[in-house]
Amino acid sequence: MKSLAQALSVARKDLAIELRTKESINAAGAFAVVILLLFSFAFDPGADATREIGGGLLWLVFAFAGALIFNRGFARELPNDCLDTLLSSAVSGASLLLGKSFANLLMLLAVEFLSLFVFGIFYDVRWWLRPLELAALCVLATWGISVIGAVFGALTVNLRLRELMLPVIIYPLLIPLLIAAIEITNALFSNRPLGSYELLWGRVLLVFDIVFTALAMALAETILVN
Amino acid sequence: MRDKFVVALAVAAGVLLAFNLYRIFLVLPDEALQGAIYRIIFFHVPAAITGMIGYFAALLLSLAYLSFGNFRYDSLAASVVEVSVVFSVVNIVTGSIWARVIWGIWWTWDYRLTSALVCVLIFSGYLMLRRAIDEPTQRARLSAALCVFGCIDVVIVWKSIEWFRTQHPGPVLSIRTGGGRIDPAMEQMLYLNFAAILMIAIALVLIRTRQEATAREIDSLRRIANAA
Amino acid sequence: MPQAIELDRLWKFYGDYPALRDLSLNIAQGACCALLGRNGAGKTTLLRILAGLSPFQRGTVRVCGESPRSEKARRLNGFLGHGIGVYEDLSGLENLTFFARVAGIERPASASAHWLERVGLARAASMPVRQFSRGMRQRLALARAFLHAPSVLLLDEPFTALDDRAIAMLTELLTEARRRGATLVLSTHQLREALAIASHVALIENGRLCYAGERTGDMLEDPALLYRLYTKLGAA
Amino acid sequence: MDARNFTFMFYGFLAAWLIVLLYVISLARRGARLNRELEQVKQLIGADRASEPARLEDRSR
Repeated sequence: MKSLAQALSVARKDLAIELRTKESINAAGAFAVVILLLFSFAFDPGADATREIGGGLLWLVFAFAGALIFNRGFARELPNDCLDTLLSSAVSGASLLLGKSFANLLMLLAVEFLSLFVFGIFYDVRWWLRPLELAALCVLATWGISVIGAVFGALTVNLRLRELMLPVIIYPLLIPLLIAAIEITNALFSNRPLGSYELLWGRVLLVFDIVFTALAMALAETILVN
Repeated sequence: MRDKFVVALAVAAGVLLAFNLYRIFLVLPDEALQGAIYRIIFFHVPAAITGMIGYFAALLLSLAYLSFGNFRYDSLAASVVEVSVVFSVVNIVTGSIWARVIWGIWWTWDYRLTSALVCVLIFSGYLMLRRAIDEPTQRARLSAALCVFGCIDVVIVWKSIEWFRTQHPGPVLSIRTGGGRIDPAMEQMLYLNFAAILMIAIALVLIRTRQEATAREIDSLRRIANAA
Repeated sequence: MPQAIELDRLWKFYGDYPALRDLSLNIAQGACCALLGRNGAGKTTLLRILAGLSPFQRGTVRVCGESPRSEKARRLNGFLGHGIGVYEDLSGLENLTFFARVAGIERPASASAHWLERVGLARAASMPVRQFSRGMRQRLALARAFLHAPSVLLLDEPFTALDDRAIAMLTELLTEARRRGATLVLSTHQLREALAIASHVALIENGRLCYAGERTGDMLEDPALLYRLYTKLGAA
Repeated sequence: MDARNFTFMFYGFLAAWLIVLLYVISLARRGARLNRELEQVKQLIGADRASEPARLEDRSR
């Protein structure tokens, strides 16, 4: 319970800094919007085609925008040796990673919300038809992305070429999660009822989230203290 | 002693391979449906199994490093991953050439193909991560952590995609099917070539492990030089 | 007297290179131990291990009877490294409140306000650290490090780069901490200042402990004495 | 032997062994580079540490 409270303090601190500087949100949001616009302009897809590719496009955009957010997550702790200060304080490595994951989650969800609006306008897709299912899907899938982003943001924070190493490592790991999210999103956009096929993918999402959250907590000390 | 072992292993692998190639090209008949191309299976499947064994070994070695902190495990894990990636690439390239002839396409998002590719991508990331870290202890810890994440991810990919689409031929080896899917002469050939490729892989891993130890020695000598 | 810090045959490796070699050292509760040694001798490495920031390979390390990564040890220690360890984009008050909250201090906001007052930053409480002057940052860093009343203080080169007012404040805080029984470990180049407040000294060369013991009057009179007597450099 | 897809089989085997061969070459080059670096560092330390014998050798020339 105490470690959860610490994690929430860390997340709250990160969000406060982010609200003030808007570094990650601006970069990620602008990136997502630009990619969506460019894609719509390059391919000018009709409504049917969009329902086919919409999920794939959106989740790729979210994953790319996420990398921009995750890169900043731990880099924010580098000036003034704040990371050392935090690690030697009462915050455990697991709480720190959990806090960073929460912050990642909220920032990426904000970018996703913005992207959905832009997507709805430029692609003429009525994405709000199934709001509850879409929200649940976004939270589930984004949590997995955020945990992986926090873990590997921490792992690469001291490296040369940090900005390059993070995407190279996280995208292959995210493949199962992204496939699952894309399949379900496509079903939601075409307003199909979720059948056993989509529920199987939902199960993949759930397994991914649980397994990697547990693994992140277990390996937090190894990753952070070295 | 160890040098001699590596040389002996490489020579034995070479002899076995020469014998295998002779049998594969000149003794074994063509396959009824596929013609000559089926012979790729004698490299395709052993390379895949060698890679898989390698990744599994790397997972165990990484866990061993995290538990005991002995650099021998780290060097072995790094070497095993590198050699496994090479054989996985062989696996994918030969498979792709086979698919071009039999399926008429180079690639499809079949579950075996996808998981093989995900393996190569993840473990290439592992190798790049190792290059990006200079301090050996930090490198060992962080890459071991990535290896654990990567292996579990591969399991998730495998399991999740297995539920869905498949185009790839099913298992042929008797240990998985109970026999009857493959001519015994061909199956024996598969095992023989698997032995040859595994021996080559082990020799490469041993050479590579030696290099890791040398690199660590250089690093520590540099630190001594800097400290003096 | 119980030991605040116990090191037993500690080895720390970077790859195959031993940065700390077979180090055994006890520091009693309430003592003030000055870690002396040249650059790269291993002082910072040792402090980082004690702060739980760096893993080690062999031997045992106990801080207040626990492993340095344990929650209890982290709660009881205070670490002041080279960086000031506060966030540029948060205000002084927000910074302290955050660290007070994660340290589990009750009523973090009022404790932080109290500390800001104490280091003379009450008027700058809502100003972002980005706009602080150098001296103000240093005092904020001191408040951050002493906020949770640590019983083991780990200070890496605390006097370098501090301005006069911050040095005066640090000295006052250290004296006060010792009065309530805290243990101090500090690494430094400035022999005179360090020896003046130290009750014990430990001299490290090339990762090895060359001398450990009480600080004597001779050392105060002749700060270079230890180096001459116990290191190869001094002998040459 | 069936000639239908003999060329593709040939490409397959060629590709497989080419990949392994390239890896072996890179392995050999890395080994040579590491040995060279090791010698360099050893010399560096030798010059630093045991300056006496180094000087003696110089004199003998």
